[in-house]
Amino acid sequence: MTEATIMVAGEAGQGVQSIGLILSKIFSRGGYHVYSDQDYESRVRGGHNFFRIRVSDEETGAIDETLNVLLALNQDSVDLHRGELVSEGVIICDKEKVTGANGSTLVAVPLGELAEQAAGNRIVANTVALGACLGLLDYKPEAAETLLKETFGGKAAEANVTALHAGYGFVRENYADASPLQLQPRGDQVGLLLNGHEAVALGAIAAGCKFMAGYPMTPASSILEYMAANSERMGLVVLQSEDEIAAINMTIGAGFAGVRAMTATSGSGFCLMVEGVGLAGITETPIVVVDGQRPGPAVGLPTRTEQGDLQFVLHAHHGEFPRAVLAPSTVTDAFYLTVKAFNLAEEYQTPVILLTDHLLATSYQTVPAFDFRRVTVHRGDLYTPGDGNAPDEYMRHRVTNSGISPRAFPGMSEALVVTDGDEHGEDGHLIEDGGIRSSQMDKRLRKHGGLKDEISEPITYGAPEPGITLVSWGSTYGAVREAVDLLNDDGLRVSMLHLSELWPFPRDAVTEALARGQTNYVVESNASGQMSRLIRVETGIASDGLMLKYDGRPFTPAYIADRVKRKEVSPW
Amino acid sequence: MTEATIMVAGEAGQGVQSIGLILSKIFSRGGYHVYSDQDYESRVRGGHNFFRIRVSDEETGAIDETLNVLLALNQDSVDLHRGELVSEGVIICDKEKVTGANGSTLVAVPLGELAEQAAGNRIVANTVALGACLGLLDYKPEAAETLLKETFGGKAAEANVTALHAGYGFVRENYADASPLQLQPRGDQVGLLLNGHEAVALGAIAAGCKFMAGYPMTPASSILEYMAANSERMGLVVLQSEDEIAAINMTIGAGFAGVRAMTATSGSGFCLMVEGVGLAGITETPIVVVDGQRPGPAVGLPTRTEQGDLQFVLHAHHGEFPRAVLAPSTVTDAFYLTVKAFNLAEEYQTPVILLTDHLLATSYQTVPAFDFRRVTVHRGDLYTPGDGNAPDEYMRHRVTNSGISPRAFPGMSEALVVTDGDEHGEDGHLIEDGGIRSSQMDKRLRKHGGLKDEISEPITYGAPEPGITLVSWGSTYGAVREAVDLLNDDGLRVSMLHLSELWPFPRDAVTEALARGQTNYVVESNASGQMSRLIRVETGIASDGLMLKYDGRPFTPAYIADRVKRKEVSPW
Amino acid sequence: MVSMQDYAGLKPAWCPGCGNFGILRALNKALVQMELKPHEVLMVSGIGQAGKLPHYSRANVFNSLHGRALPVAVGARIANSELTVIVVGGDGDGYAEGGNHFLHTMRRNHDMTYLVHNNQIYGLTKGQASPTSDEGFVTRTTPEGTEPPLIPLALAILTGATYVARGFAGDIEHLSTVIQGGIAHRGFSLIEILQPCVTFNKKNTFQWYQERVYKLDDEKDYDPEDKRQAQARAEEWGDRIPLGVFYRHERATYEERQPALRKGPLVRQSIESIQAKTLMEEFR
Amino acid sequence: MVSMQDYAGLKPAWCPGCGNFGILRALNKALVQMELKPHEVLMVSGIGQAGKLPHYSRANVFNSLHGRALPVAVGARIANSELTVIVVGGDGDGYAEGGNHFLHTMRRNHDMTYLVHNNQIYGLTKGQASPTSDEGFVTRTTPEGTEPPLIPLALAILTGATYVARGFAGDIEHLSTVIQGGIAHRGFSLIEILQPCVTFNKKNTFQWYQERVYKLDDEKDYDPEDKRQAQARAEEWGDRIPLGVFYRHERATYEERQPALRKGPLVRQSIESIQAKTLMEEFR
Ligand SMILES: Cc1ncc(C[n+]2csc(CCOP(=O)(O)OP(=O)(O)O)c2C)c(N)n1
Ligand SMILES: Cc1ncc(C[n+]2csc(CCOP(=O)(O)OP(=O)(O)O)c2C)c(N)n1
Ligand code: SF4
Ligand code: SF4
Ligand SMILES: [Mg+2]
Ligand SMILES: [Mg+2]
Repeated sequence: MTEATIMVAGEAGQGVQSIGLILSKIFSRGGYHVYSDQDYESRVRGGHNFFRIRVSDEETGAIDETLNVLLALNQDSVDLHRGELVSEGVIICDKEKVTGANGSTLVAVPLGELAEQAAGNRIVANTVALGACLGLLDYKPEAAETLLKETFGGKAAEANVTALHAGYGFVRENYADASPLQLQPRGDQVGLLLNGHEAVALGAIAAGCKFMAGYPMTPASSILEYMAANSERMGLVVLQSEDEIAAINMTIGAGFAGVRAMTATSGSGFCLMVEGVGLAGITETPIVVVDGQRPGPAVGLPTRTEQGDLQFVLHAHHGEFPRAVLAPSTVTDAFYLTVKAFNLAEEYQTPVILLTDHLLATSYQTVPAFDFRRVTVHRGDLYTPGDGNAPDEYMRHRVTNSGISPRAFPGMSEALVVTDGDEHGEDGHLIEDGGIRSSQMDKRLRKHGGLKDEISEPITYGAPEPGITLVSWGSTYGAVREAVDLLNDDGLRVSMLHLSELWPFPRDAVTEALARGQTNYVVESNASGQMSRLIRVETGIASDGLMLKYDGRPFTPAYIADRVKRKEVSPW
Repeated sequence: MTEATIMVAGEAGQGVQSIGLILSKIFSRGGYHVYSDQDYESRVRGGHNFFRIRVSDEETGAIDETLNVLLALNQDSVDLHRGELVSEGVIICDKEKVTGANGSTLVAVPLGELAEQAAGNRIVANTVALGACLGLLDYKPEAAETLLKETFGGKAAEANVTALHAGYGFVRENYADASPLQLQPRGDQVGLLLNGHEAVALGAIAAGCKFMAGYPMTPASSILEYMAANSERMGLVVLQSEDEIAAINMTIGAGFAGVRAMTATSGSGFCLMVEGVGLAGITETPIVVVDGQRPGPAVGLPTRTEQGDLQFVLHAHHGEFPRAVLAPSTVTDAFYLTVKAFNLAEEYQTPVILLTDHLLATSYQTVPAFDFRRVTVHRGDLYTPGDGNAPDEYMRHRVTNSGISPRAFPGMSEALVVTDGDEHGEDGHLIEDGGIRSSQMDKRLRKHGGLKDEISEPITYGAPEPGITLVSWGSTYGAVREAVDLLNDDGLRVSMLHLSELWPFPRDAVTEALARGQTNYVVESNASGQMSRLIRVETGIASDGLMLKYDGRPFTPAYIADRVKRKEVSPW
Repeated sequence: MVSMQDYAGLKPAWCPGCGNFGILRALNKALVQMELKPHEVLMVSGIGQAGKLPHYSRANVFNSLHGRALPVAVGARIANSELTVIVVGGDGDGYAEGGNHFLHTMRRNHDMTYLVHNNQIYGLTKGQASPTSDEGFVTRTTPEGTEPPLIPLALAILTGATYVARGFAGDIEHLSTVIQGGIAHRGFSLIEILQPCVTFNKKNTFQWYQERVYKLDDEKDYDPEDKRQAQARAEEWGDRIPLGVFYRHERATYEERQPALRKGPLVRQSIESIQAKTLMEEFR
Repeated sequence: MVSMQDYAGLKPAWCPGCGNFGILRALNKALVQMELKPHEVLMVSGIGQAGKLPHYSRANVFNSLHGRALPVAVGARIANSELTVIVVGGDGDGYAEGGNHFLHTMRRNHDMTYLVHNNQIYGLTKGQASPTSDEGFVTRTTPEGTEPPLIPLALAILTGATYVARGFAGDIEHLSTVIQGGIAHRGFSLIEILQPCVTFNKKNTFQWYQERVYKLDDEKDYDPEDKRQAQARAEEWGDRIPLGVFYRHERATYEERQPALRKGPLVRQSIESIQAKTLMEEFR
């Protein structure tokens, strides 16, 4: 197995992200599996950022804490991350900005100088760095050339290609043996390279979402921005609204009028959307809401990750109505679950919440190309005029056994479509009667039963008769799965029980899976063990230990494996 | 035991509420225990309203479904409620408006005519009706006279008193024997007569609340209005804000600046306050928020009752922070728990939610006068300058063992008070560091431990070794308690386990109490058994049955007893 | 042929004598005279006495949340730009809870007609202050009297509404004409309607308004295309209160600016086989 | 004696060259010149680049939520009417998310000074459209260009702010004077500040503003007490952009209207023995 982890680090504004992304793409195109995460502050220039790229010839879904190469754009980066290097790790740095690395192997490249020499412009210094990195790994620069040409047009492309070669050449010449680790293109690209929110946006477009309203908020803005960038091409309307309240209510208006619609936000914005979520519930309007979690409460840590909104999105809104909550585990999952979200929303005429987080949103992953045959559109029960369906008998909220009332769209037939955020009768007009109220509540809640059957079973992995089962959900999938491998390699019998479709809760499957193991630890990025509480209320089973992390930084496989071995978990 | 239930019924605008309230007061002043509930539509005129008064010489905290007297202001009222009369029950009606009562005893009073004759004005017809009702019960009209004089000044008082006697005299003359039931003033007034939200408002003022911001919403407006009406006298500032978001953030601003402050709303408004609740959580600002529940989702049934917000207020907001949730059970409880809410909020520097509902808010109850010796003010840990407390060393969010950092108020000393809705360090300034983040989270969450010790044990009542335990919370207290009596009288061994202080959850006490019984049924006004889920997650104990009601109407003792006997509960 | 009967809905639950009756009639008349069929119309309302109106007319209806009628209408109108969208709400709904949407919906000039029933009070919740209550008005929540009111029509002219008018519930003919103008107008129309609340507002009664209103139509030289004039009239409130069209202006609507809508309403576009594969290929 | 050193806070995390540096300096200068001590000042801010300012000055600080600085400030000011309250936020914070509070806080005329750093873009979230982005401005979320902007100063004059001014981050002296005027003013002061965002707004740069700004002070006959004149200038935006005090007006502040505050700040009133018993007796 060939594997390397490369970190690009520096100040915000130095181009950490763009170097990191280009490197990720180069390796992905070279046939490697790539997983890259990002760490940055809530500021635009300065501070400290890094972009970590794990390159492997095997599938990977998490980052490794140890580094083979550190591409340090300033002295801080050396000081902060030197300790993460493996013993034979190498630091590539800007000769002008880094003065020392105290013992580590240092490949000091005069980035600016080389840029100036090669392209007459210091602006391409980052591309020199890129070349240097490839030089160090002895990785053929052809793929990088192509990529630079695609990224920059005309003259700029040329300058960048020259810069690339300058960096590459410099390192090959002066530091050919600095790195014991070498990478070569493996062959054809495995699939795509994209991050979780790109996958969500792509999934939404593929599913027929035609309208998105949203208000910018990290990490959800990326969805809005991707949709906006492609709006003209794909025939979408994308509206940046005055606030999140407007966003969700616009989404509801569009859903009511018959168009697949969504909005996306993070915790604070979701708070403001709660009333709208309930409005969608009682008016039985299909909407998809993405909550991209980040550490709370309130503003919290805007550019970090957390899984702290689970109980909130399950219970957001006064009163009761059915909903589905899906928490994609991987980039692939993000795509397909988004499609599923739109189908469930329309089939069950109720809000569906996609619970992502900063980690999933911003981490890039190599994944197989999406299979568009699996993208099918299910619009649910629709009203068709004629044949015993006289328009003047149409009732939007007709009581049915399934709880699902055929939808008509306003203006699309002579049937009048009437709904109300007040309790209403079958015809949608407001009522005071207790009996009608109960029958409409019952009707709506019956949809929970149908939804329940749509939920896929959780994923189990690892030892079939485990001593320890690690329970996890959402974006921690990759880290936990790899931790299971590490632990089983170490001779422990460990399995994973992982949920991405959280609500309606797959009660039986979880009960059964937990019954197979002896001890269960729940691993989640929050402080109160929210999944563990959900399991308890649904199955009665208490966790034997909680592995909680809420410093805003992601779990890594080694972190988890280590703590499991040392039984370092907190009690229920 | 003397007991009677009187219903006043008619259209909105006919004065149902004012007759009902005056009758309630008369009996309360006459030494009876009164419990009155109201039923009205979300409209200002027309439709159908009623006001039910239960009068008893024993304490009572719930309504009785059967009526002794129906004071019907229109034909609809007769048609709708005739069936609720006991066999010897009597209908008093307006001779001009009611045409028949099909078999029931009818006391037809020419209200308008008598009003005109007596006072020269049809406007006092309602007071004639009042008199008629007292006449029927042979209840001495002196107390009513005093009350009318207090209510109306000068000339109007006179007219009303005359009208009262006209009604009284007419019935005594023509229908002296119509009612087998008679009531006489018993002696001195037992205590106060007020509703739950009046008690909350009074409690808030007594506790030193000096600022309230709110946006009107049924049933919470009554708190805002009571506070406003008394603002000048009591030195309060009461601000009707542009929306609920403003209301909670103003409350936070005042709490931060050192003033006890609150806001009140219902579900929809609470939705809009969620982000603010979290802001109070992370900035450690004391606030009290009243959520007066009504049936949801969304607008739902604006003038009805429900207990559908429990899980919502427990989990409202992304991320995690300590909070307390108190759900008063009675009018008395509403007063004392409001005082407690202000103390907890300041001692633990975190939001406290008072969970009331439409039933508690609008039902009047005779209660013992509040004991002001029990109203003590605990402001918690305050910063005092001097003596090793140099102002320039003050840090608002200092990490302590208890999690409580001494509060300073801006401008009240030279200490600068700095806080932030972003994650912050001890000094209140924003941070990016994971370690500081964790230490502030830990510090805040430690306050949960302290809060837990402040929570009173739930109330147990009834059979000591019960076959069936009825579990309830909040405003259903009176109905469940009386149902327990009815059931025990019928030879069943039934007990009640009732919670008014819901969070931090009194886990041990509930576990223990449930262990004493065989079967437990949870009784709550919602559709998903929210308390039952809370008990399950906290204790692992599943309910043996759920008695749920979500038609917007309150439980009555007979309804509960009947269903327990028939084991008519839904499964967990 | 469309008739008043086509727009006969549920029996109103308003107080007898309430100004809302006149508004309902004026609206229905306008729709009939414009020969719009009920199914071509979508009425979106907020919560309040005004917000109940759509139940008492007959059309497609979305009775939404307090303060949120505008964004719901915006979403629906974007989804189906063939719908005639009428938004209905009260003064509290529109200018307090919904104040932010009010500003921004006008700015974007969505093509819809917004009727604000301005009774200068909260009717449904029984008599609290409104952002349009006259200064010093004493209500249950403002014992010291209310703050100076917002001036919605002036806000509208300033902020980008392209048809700004006022009607009076006591003058159904005139109101109906003003509403027709608003519906016919391409762009955002704000029609504020003086609506006596006979139960809770004992100051601004039918008579109070009657004594003060005059019609801009009757003012010679009044030009609704003149923004300065319009702003000055919009701020007029007191002994004389103008009725009619204050301001009219042509500019591109939000919907017209959307490339995606050039192919027709979104709701008519098939979503069964979206060509998203090309997008995917960009992630190679 | 108060010195600039007293107002030295944390090292700013803004981009080098950002207009916010000038604003910070101008504010600190104003506070020093007015001899206000840090502990007498409360700075309340929203979320955004602008919202971070209080951390980089030195005073009491409540850095609140995006869009909610005004209501937090209102509550704090009512609680302690001795505090000098300065509210700080960006254009998105104040006019989009916080639009409703903007309107109503001005209407009530709370005594505080509101600094809006108007960079016509969302800085902290990296370059989306703002309600003040120039029409047709292309951003990450508006590929077809933005809608016509709000006109905040005109809204303020219309809605009841009693001191309405504009400064420019590139003219610290003038800005500092305008801020002093706002703080000294009794009532709600809105000070909009032209603040170049050197990273995301490549249109409205220092130079762009520099070429357009002029001072109302230099206009003879300009009278900031004349509302009509003020409104006209507030709508001026393009080749010429006015700076200075547009409008100044005296009227009672919210706090002055509250009977409860006549006895002094709420926070100074003891709450240990409230006389609520008399209220209770009314329920007999
Ligand atoms: C979020 C929210 N806040 C408050 C309410 C309660 N509420 C219902 S109607 C209303 C105000 C009614 O006043 P207005 O909008 O002027 O309408 P009117 O009844 O006068 O026509 C309020 C505050 C609500 N339903 N939802
Ligand atoms: C409720 C909520 N929505 C969105 C955000 C994300 N957010 C943070 S700052 C900001 C906008 C920044 O723009 P502006 O207010 O103009 O301030 P600037 O950074 O330009 O100074 C947004 C949308 C948030 N923190 N909270
Ligand atoms: S309360 Fe006022 S607005 Fe409401 S229906 Fe009655 S009169 Fe009309
Ligand atoms: S992004 Fe713009 S507003 Fe923010 S600090 Fe940088 S230059 Fe200033
Ligand atoms: Mg109104
Ligand atoms: Mg900005």
